[in-house]
Amino acid sequence: MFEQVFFIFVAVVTLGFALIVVTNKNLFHAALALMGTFLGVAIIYVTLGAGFLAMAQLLVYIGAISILIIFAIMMTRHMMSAEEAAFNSQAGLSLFTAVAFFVLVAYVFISYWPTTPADAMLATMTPVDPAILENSVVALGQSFVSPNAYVLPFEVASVMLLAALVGSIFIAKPRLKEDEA
Amino acid sequence: MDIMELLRSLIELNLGEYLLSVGTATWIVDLIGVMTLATVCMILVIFLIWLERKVIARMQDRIGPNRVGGKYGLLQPVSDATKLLSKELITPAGADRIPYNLAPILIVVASLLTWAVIPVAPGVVGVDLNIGVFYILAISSVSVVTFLLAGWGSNNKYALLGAFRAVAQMVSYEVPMIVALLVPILLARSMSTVDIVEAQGIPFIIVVPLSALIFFISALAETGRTPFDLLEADSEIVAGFHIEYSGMKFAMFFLAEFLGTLFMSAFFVVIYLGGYRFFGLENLTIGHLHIGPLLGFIVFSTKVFLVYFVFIWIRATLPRVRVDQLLDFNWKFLVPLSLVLLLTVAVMDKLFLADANAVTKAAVLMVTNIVVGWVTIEILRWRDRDGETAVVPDVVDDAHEAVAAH
Amino acid sequence: MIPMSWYLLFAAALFSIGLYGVMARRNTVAILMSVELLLNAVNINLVTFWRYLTPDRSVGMAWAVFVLAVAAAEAAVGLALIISVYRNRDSVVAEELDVLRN
Amino acid sequence: MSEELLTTLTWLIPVGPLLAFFVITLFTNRSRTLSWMLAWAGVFSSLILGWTVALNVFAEDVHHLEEHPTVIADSIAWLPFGSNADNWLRMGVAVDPLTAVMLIMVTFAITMIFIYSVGYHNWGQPLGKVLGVPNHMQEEPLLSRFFAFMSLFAGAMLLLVVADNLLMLFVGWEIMGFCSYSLIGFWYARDYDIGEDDIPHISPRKAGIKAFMTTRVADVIMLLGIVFFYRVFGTFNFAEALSAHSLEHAVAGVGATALGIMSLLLFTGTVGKSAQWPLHVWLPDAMEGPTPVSATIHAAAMVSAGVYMSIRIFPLLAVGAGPESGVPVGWIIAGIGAFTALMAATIAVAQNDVKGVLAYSTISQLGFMIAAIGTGAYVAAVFHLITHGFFKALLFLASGSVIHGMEHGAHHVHDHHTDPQDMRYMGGLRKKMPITFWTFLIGGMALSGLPFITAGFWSKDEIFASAWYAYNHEGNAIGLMVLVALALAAFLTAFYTMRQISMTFFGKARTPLAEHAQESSNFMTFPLIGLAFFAVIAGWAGIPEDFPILGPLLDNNYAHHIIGATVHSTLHHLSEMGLVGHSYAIAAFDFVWLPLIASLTVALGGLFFGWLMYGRKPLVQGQADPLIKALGPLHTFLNRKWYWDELYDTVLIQPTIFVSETVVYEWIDKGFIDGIIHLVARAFYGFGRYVRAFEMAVFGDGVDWVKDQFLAMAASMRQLQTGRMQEYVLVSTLIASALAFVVLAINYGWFDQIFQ
Amino acid sequence: MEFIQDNLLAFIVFFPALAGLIILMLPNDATNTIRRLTFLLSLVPLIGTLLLWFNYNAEFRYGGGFAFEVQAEWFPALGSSFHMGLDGISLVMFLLTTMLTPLAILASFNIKEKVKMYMFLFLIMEMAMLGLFASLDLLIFFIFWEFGLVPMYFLIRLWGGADRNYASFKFMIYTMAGSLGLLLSIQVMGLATGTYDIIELMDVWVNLPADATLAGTGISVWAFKNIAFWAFVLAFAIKVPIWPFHTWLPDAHTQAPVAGSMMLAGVLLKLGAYGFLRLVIPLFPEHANWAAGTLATLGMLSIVMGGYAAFGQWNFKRLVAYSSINHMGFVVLGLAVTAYTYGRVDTFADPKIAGDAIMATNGAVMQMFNHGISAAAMFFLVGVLYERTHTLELKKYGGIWAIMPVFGAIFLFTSMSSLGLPGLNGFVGEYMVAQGSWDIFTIQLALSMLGLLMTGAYILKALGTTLHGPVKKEWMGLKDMTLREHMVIWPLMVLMLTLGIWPQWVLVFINDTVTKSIFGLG
Repeated sequence: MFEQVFFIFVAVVTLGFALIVVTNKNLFHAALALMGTFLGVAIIYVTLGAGFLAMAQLLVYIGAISILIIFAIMMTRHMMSAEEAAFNSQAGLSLFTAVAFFVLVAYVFISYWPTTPADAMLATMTPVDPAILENSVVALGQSFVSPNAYVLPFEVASVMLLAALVGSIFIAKPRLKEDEA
Repeated sequence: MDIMELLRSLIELNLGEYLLSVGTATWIVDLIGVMTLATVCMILVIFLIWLERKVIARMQDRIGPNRVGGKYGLLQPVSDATKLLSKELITPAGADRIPYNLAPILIVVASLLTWAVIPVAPGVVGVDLNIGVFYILAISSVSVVTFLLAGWGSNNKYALLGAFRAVAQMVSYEVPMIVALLVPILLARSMSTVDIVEAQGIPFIIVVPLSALIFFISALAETGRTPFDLLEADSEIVAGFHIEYSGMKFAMFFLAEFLGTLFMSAFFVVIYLGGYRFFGLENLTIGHLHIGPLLGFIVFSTKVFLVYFVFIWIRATLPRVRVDQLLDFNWKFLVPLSLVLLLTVAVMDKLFLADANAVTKAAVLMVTNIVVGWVTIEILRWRDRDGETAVVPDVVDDAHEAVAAH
Repeated sequence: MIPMSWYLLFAAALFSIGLYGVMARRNTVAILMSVELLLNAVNINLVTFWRYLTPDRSVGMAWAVFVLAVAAAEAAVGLALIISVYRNRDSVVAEELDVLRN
Repeated sequence: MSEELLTTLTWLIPVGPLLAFFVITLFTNRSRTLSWMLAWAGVFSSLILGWTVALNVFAEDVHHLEEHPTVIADSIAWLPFGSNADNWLRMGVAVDPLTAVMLIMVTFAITMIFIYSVGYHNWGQPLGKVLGVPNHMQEEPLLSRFFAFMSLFAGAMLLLVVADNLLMLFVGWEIMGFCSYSLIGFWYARDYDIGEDDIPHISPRKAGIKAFMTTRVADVIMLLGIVFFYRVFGTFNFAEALSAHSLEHAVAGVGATALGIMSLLLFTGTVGKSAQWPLHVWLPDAMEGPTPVSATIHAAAMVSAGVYMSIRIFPLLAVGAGPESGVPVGWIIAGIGAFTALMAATIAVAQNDVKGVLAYSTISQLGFMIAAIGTGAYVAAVFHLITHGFFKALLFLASGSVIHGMEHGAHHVHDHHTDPQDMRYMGGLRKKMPITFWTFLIGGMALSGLPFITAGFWSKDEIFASAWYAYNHEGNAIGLMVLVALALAAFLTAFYTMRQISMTFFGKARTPLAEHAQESSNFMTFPLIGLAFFAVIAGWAGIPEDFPILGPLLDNNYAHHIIGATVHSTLHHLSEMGLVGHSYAIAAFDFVWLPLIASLTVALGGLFFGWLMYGRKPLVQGQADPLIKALGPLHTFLNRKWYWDELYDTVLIQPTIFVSETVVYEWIDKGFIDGIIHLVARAFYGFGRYVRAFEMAVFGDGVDWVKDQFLAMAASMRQLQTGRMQEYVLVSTLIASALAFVVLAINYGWFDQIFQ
Repeated sequence: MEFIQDNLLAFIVFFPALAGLIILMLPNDATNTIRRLTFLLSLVPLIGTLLLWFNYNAEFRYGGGFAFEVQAEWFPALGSSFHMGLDGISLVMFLLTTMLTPLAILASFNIKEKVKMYMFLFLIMEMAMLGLFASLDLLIFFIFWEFGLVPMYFLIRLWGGADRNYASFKFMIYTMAGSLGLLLSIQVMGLATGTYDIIELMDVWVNLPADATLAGTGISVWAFKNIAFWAFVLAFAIKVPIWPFHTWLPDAHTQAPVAGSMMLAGVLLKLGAYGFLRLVIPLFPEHANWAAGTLATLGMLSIVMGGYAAFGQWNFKRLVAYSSINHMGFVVLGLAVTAYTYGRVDTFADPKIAGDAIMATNGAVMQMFNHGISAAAMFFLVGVLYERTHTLELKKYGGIWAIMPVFGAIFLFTSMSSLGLPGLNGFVGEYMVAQGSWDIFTIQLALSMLGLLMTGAYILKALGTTLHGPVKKEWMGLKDMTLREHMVIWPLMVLMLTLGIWPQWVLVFINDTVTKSIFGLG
C-alpha cells in the first residue's frame, strides 16, 4: 500500500516538473524543473532497486547536464525576455500529436500488462532471489569489461565521449572574425 | 529498563540495538540516529570556526579570539552565530526568489547528506551502501548546483561571476578526484566505505601516496579553500556567490563550507588513513565490555582533526592562485597524472601482483607511485627546459658528438 | 508491489511530454531539455524491463548506462552548437535556423 | 691433467685473441696503450694454453705415442639439419700430435710478433698525425686498429689449428684471409711515386685486394671441395672422415678417382693460401703491409695454414694419389711444389727489396713442403713447416728491424726519397745494429741450411731423404724430379741468403741512411733473440736415430714419432688395402748418405758462391749488382718476377673488367633485356593513343545528358525542404503514430467491426 | 584473454594499418611527433612477433603444420576464407619484416617533406608484407601481394632520386605484368577446385586428374596446369628477381629513398622466393621437378651475371642493387633443389639426396633471412654516405675511412657479411645451398662459384674506392655516424654476428618446418 502511494506521489510530482519544463517561459525555472524531474526519475530508479543508476543519474544529469544547460541559458540570456513567445506556430498540432502518441502507447501497455497491483506479481514479474539484485552492480561492472559481453560497446561509448568532448570544444571555440584576424 | 544495559550500550556505541531491544519502532531509531548525526556535525562546526581562527592567528603570530567566554574566547563563534541569527533577512530587488531561497537550504542538505555513509566507528555508520563512494560523489555534485542557484538568484554580476568560477572549479576538480578515488576502490575491490576501511590493513596513504596527494589537492579545490578559494576572492569578486545573502541564509552557506571541509577530512581519513582502524585498537575488549567502538570513534576523530589541521595549515601558508593557473593545473597536470596513475596501479595490480602477499603488494605499489610521480616531475622539467617543441635533431646532435668523437 | 505497467505508463507520459516540448518549444535550449526528458523516459523503460523481465542479466542496466553516456555527449555537443549558433546568428530560435531550406 | 680440463683449455685457446679483438674494437679503441696490452693478454693466454695442451699431448713416451696418439676432442651440434639432432653438423676442437706441434710453433711465433709490433709502431714516441700512412719515428695513430686485426688474425689461426673439422678450419681460413686483406692494406692511404730505378711497388690497398682476390679464387674452388667432402663422408670431422674404414667405404662408394678430384679441389685452397704457382703472385705484394704483418702472414700463420690443411687431409691426398686413383694427384702436387720452389728461388736471387727476397724465399720454401707432401713425406713437410715458421718469422722481423733502422737514418738526414727497404742503399749495418745482425745471420743460416747446427738443415735433409727414398725404394719418379729441383732450389736459397746478408750488413754504408741507422728498441730485439733460439734448436727434434754421432746422442727422432703418430696407422691400413702407395705409408726409414751429401753440397756451395760474389768484397756506393752482368737479360726477367703480374693483368683482369662493365651491363642488361622491355612499352603507348581517341568520340556527350536529367529532377525535389527541424519531427511523429494506429487497428480487428 | 591470444596473428598483421590511420590523424607539421610515434608504433608488431616466436611451441616445431591459425568467413560464395597461420618459414620472415620496418622508419627520420604520407605508406607496406607471409588463402595472398606494390611505387615516385618516374613506372609495370597471369591462374584454380585455401589446394589441386577437363573452362587440367605453373613462376621470378627479369631492380633501388631500398631489398624480394616455396613448388610438384634444372640454371645465371654486373658498376647504389641479384641467386639455386626433390625424396636411389634437399631448402630460407639483414644494412650505409656527400659516384669517394672512422669500421663489417665471410651470417646460407645443390646441380654450382668470386671482387671494389685511398679535400669534416644511425645499424650488426656464429636460433624453426612439412620426413 505504502509503496503504491509513494510511487504515485513521486510520479505525479515528476510529471508536474516535466510539464513545467516544457511549458515554463522562464528558461531558468524550466531548468530547475528539469532538475526536479531528474531527481524524481532517480527516486523511481531507487524504487526499481537500481541504486547505482540512481546515483549515476544524479551525478550525470544533475551534476553535469543541468549545469551545462544552465550555462547555456545564461549565455543566451536575453533570448528569454518577456516578449519572446514560448511556443511556435505548430504548438497545437504538436499537442495533439503528443497526446495521440501517449494514448497509443498507453493503450498497448495497458492491454499487454495488468494494471492492478493485486495480480501484478503473478502476471509480469519473473521471480528473482535478492542476492542477484544485491550484487547487480558487480554483474554490471563485469559485463562492461568481459569480452563476451559489452566490452566493445563500452569502449565505443568512451571513444564517443572523447569525440564529443573534443568536438564540443572545437565547435564552441570563438572564431576570429576576418577584420580581427 | 536496566541502567547498566543503557551504559554498556552507550559505551559500545550501539544505542540503536538497545532501543530496539526495549521495543521502539525502527523508524524512530533511524530518526534519532539521523538527528544525532546532523546535530553533532552542526555543533561541531561552531567549534571548528573557533579552532580555525585560533590556529591561523597563532600561525600569523596573533592571539586570535580571546575576549568572549574566558581567556580562550571559546564562545566567540557562539556570539557570532547569535549575531547572525538576529539579523534581518534581506531579499534584493529583482532577485529570482525561488532559486534565491532554495540555494542555502539545498547546500546544507547536500553537505549533511554526505555524512550518511561515513563509518565513524566499527558498526556505527548511517547506512552501508555498496556504492557508498559513488553516493558521496553524486551528492557533492548536487551541491555544485546550489552555487548556480545562489549566483543566478541574487541577480548580481559579482554573484554570477562567483558562481561561474565556483562551478567551473568544482566540475573540473571532480575529475581528478574521482579518478584518484578509483585507485583505493580498485585496491579494496569495493565502493562501500566500510569495506574500504576494512581493506586497509596498511593505510592506503602508504600504499598509494600519489593518489592520496591528488585526492587531497582536489579536495582543497572542491571545498574552495586556500589556495583555491577563488569563489570568494574578496579582492576580485567581493565574497563571490553569497554576496547578496545576509543573516541566517549567509550563515547557512558558511556552515555548509565548514561542514564540507570537515566532511572532506573525514572522507580522506576513511579512504586513505584507515578510518577508525588503529593497530587493532578498534575491536579491543576488556572483560565483557566491548569498548572497541568507542576507541575506534576516538581514533577516527583524532585522525579527522589532524587532517583538518592540515587544511587550516595550508590555508595559513599558501597564497591564492590565478584562475588560469587553477584550470591549467587541473587539466594539464592533475587529470593526466591521475589517469596514468590509475592505469599503472591497475596494470600492476592485475598483471604482476595478482597473488602477492599484502606487504609486497604495498611495497611495490608504493614504489610504483613514487616512480610515476618522479617521472611526471621530470617530464614537466623537461618540457619546461626546452619549451613545447623538443626536436629530435638537437638531442641526436648532442649524442652524436659523444659517439663520433674519435 | 507496483505493477510494471505503472512504470511504463509513467515513462510513456514523460516521453510524450518531452515529445511535445521538442515539437513545440521555440528556444533550442528548451528543445534540448525536452530531449533529455525523452532519454530519461527511455531509461526508465530499460530499467523497468530489466527489473521485471530479466533481473538476472544486466542487459537493461548496461544499456541504460550507455544511454546516460550518449545523453552526456549529446548535451555537450548540442549546447556547444547552440552557443556557436548564438554567436554567429545572435538567435537561438529554432524556426529562424533554416539555412538548409530548399 | 684431466680430459675435461684439457678439452676446456683447448676450447679456450682461440678465445683469448678473439675476445681481445672484440674488446678493442668496441671499447678500448680510443686508448692505444690499453689496446696493445689487451692484445698481449690475448696472445699470452693462448700461448700458455696452447703449450699446456701440446705438452700434455707429448707427455706420453714417444714410442707408445706412435701406437696410440693422444687425442683431445670435443664437439657440439652446430647446424640444424634433418629431424634428429645427432646428425646435425658439429663444430668442435681436437688436438692430436700434429695439432700440438703446430700449436707450439704458431702460438710462440705469434706472441713474439705481437711483442715486436709494439716497438715496430714506435709506441711511446710522439703520436703521428696522418691516418693511413706510415709515420716514421712516430707512434702509429691507428695502433688500436692494428692490434685488433692482429688479434682477430691470431684467433682465426688458432681456430684453424684446433679445428676438428674441415668447415671450422675453413672458417678460420677465410677470416684469416680477410685479416690479411685488412692488414696488408693497413696503410690504406699510402701512394707511391715510383722512380725509374726504384723497386716497383703497388699501393698497399691494391696489394690487399690482390691478396684477397687471389686467395679467394682458390677458396671458392676449395669450397666445392669441402661440399664434396661432406657429401662423400657425411661428416666434416677429420678423425671420422679420414679413418681407414671410412676412406675404404668412400672408395667403394664413389671411387678413388672422385677422391682424387676432391683432394685436388681441396689442394687448390692450399695453392692459394700457401702462394704456390700459379697463385703465388699476391704474396710478394703483400710486403706492402707493416713488417709484423708480413711475418705473421708469411711465416707463422697464413701460408703455414695452407700446408697445414694439406697435411690434415693427407690420408685423402694419399688415397687420391694412390694406385686406385685415375688422377695423377701426386705428380700435380709435387710438380707444383717443385716448380714453385725453383721459380721462386730464381726470382729471389734478383730481388733488391730486403723483404722481397724473403717473400720469394718463403714461396720457394713452401714449395719445398708441398713437394714433400707430393712425394708422401708428410713428416718432412711438417718438420720443415715448423722450422721454417721459426726462422722465417725471425728473418722477417729482423729485416723489419733493419728497415726500422734505415728509416731512423732517413729521419735523421731528412731524406724521404730513398727507399729504406732497398738493399742497394744499405751496407755496413753489422756495426750499427749488432743484435739484428746476429739474429739475422742465424735466421739466414737456418734458411740456407747450414749443416748440423741450424734447424733448416735437418728439415731440408729430411725432405731430400724422403724424396730419395720414394725414388729409390718405390721407383717413384716423382722422388727424383723433386730431389733434383729442390736441390737446385736449395742451392739458390743459400746463394741469395748469403747475398742478402752481405748486401745488408757487410762492407761500408752506401747511403747516409745506412750511415745513421741505429739498433731498434728492446721491444723489437727481444723477439728476435727468442725466435733465433728456436731457429737453432727446433731442428734437433728431427735428427734421424741412425744419423752418425748425433743420432745416438738424442736417440729419438721426435719429429717422426710425434708427427708420424697422427696418421701413421691409418696410412698403414690403407696401404695394406692397396689404396695408398707404399712410400706414403712409411713414417721412418733408414739413413742413406746420398741425400745428406746432396744437401751438404748445395747448402755449403750456395753459401760459398754467395760469399764469393758479395761477401768477399762487398758492394761500394754506386756499384751495380754483379749479378746483372753475370746474368744479362735473364736478370731483368728474374727481377721482374717472370712477368707473371703483367701476364695475369692482360689475360685475366682486363678481360674481366671488360666483360663486367661492357658485355654484361651495357650490352646484355641495358641493351638486350631493357631494349625488349622498352619496345613492348612503346607498342602499348601507341595502342593506348588510339583507344583514347575512340573513348573521346563515343562517351563524349551521352554521360552529360544523363547528368542533366538528374539535375532537373533534384531541382523540383528541393521544395520539400523547409529546413525547420521541428516540422520534420512533427511530421515524422504524426506518420509514425498513424502507422502504429493502423497496425493496432488491424491487430484488434477494428476495421472488421466497422465494415461488417 | 583468449580472444587476444587467438587473434594475435591477425592483430599483428593489421596493427600497422591501424597505426597508419593514427598517424594520418596527426597534424601535417608535427613532423617530429609523427616520426617518433611511427617508430614507437612500428615496434608493436615486433613485440607481437617476439611473442609468437617464443610461443611457437614444441607441438608445432616438431609436428609441422601451421601455428596461430586464424580462420574467418570471408568470401564463402567463392570458397575463400580469411585464413592465416604461420609455420617456421613464415615466422622467420615475420621476424625479418617486423624487425626491419622500425629500423627503416628510424633510418628515414631525415625525410623532410610529406613526412606523414611517407610514414603512412611505410606502415601500410608493412601490413601488406606481413599479411602475405601469413596468408594461407590464395585470394588473400594475392590481395596482399598486389597491395605491397602500391606503397613502394609511391615511395619511389614521391621521395625518389633524379629519374624516379622511369624507375617507379618500370617497377610497377614489371611486377603488375607478372601478377596478371598469377591472378588469372588463381581464379581458374579456384573455379576448378571450389576452394582457395592453400592447404586444401595442396591436396585437392595436386590430385586433380590430369586428363579431366577443367570445370567451367573447356581446357584440360594438364594443359591448364602447364599454363598456371608458368604464370606463377613468371610472377615470382620477377619479384625475386631471377636473372632475365631483373632489370627493374637496379633502377628501383638507385632511385628509391634509403629506407625504401632497405625494405625493398630486405623484404620485398623475399616475397618472390617465399611464393616459390609456399605456392609454386607445393601446388605444381611434377612441374617443379621437371623445371628444376631450368630454375637452377637461371639461379646460376643470376649469381654470375649479378656478380659481373655489380663489379661493372661505378654507381654505389647500383652496385649494391646488383649484389642483391647475386645473393638472391643462391636462394633460387636452393629452391631449385627443393623443386627437384619435392614430393619424391624417397624415390631416389641415393638416400643422401634427402639430406641434400633439406640442406638446400634450409639454406635458401636462411639466405633469404641473411640477405634481408645484410642488404638492408648495406643500403642504409650507402644512404648514410649519400646523405653526407650527395653523390653515388664511386670515383668521387676515397679516403672516407680517415674522416669517418666509425662508419668505416661498420661498413667494413657489413660488407664482409655481404661478402659471405665465414663467421658472419652471409656464409651460412651460401654454404648450405652449395652443400645441398652439389650433388644434384653440380655444373650450375661449379659455375656459380664464379659469381661467388665476383662477389668478393665487387665488395672489395666498393670498399677500396670509398674507404681507402688518400683523403680528398672535399670530404674533409664529414660528420661521423649520428646516434640515430647507430641505433639503426647496431641491431643488424649484432644479428649478423650472432647468426654467423650460432645460426641455430633461427635455423631450428626453418629446419623443422622444412623437414616435417615440406619433405614430410621423420
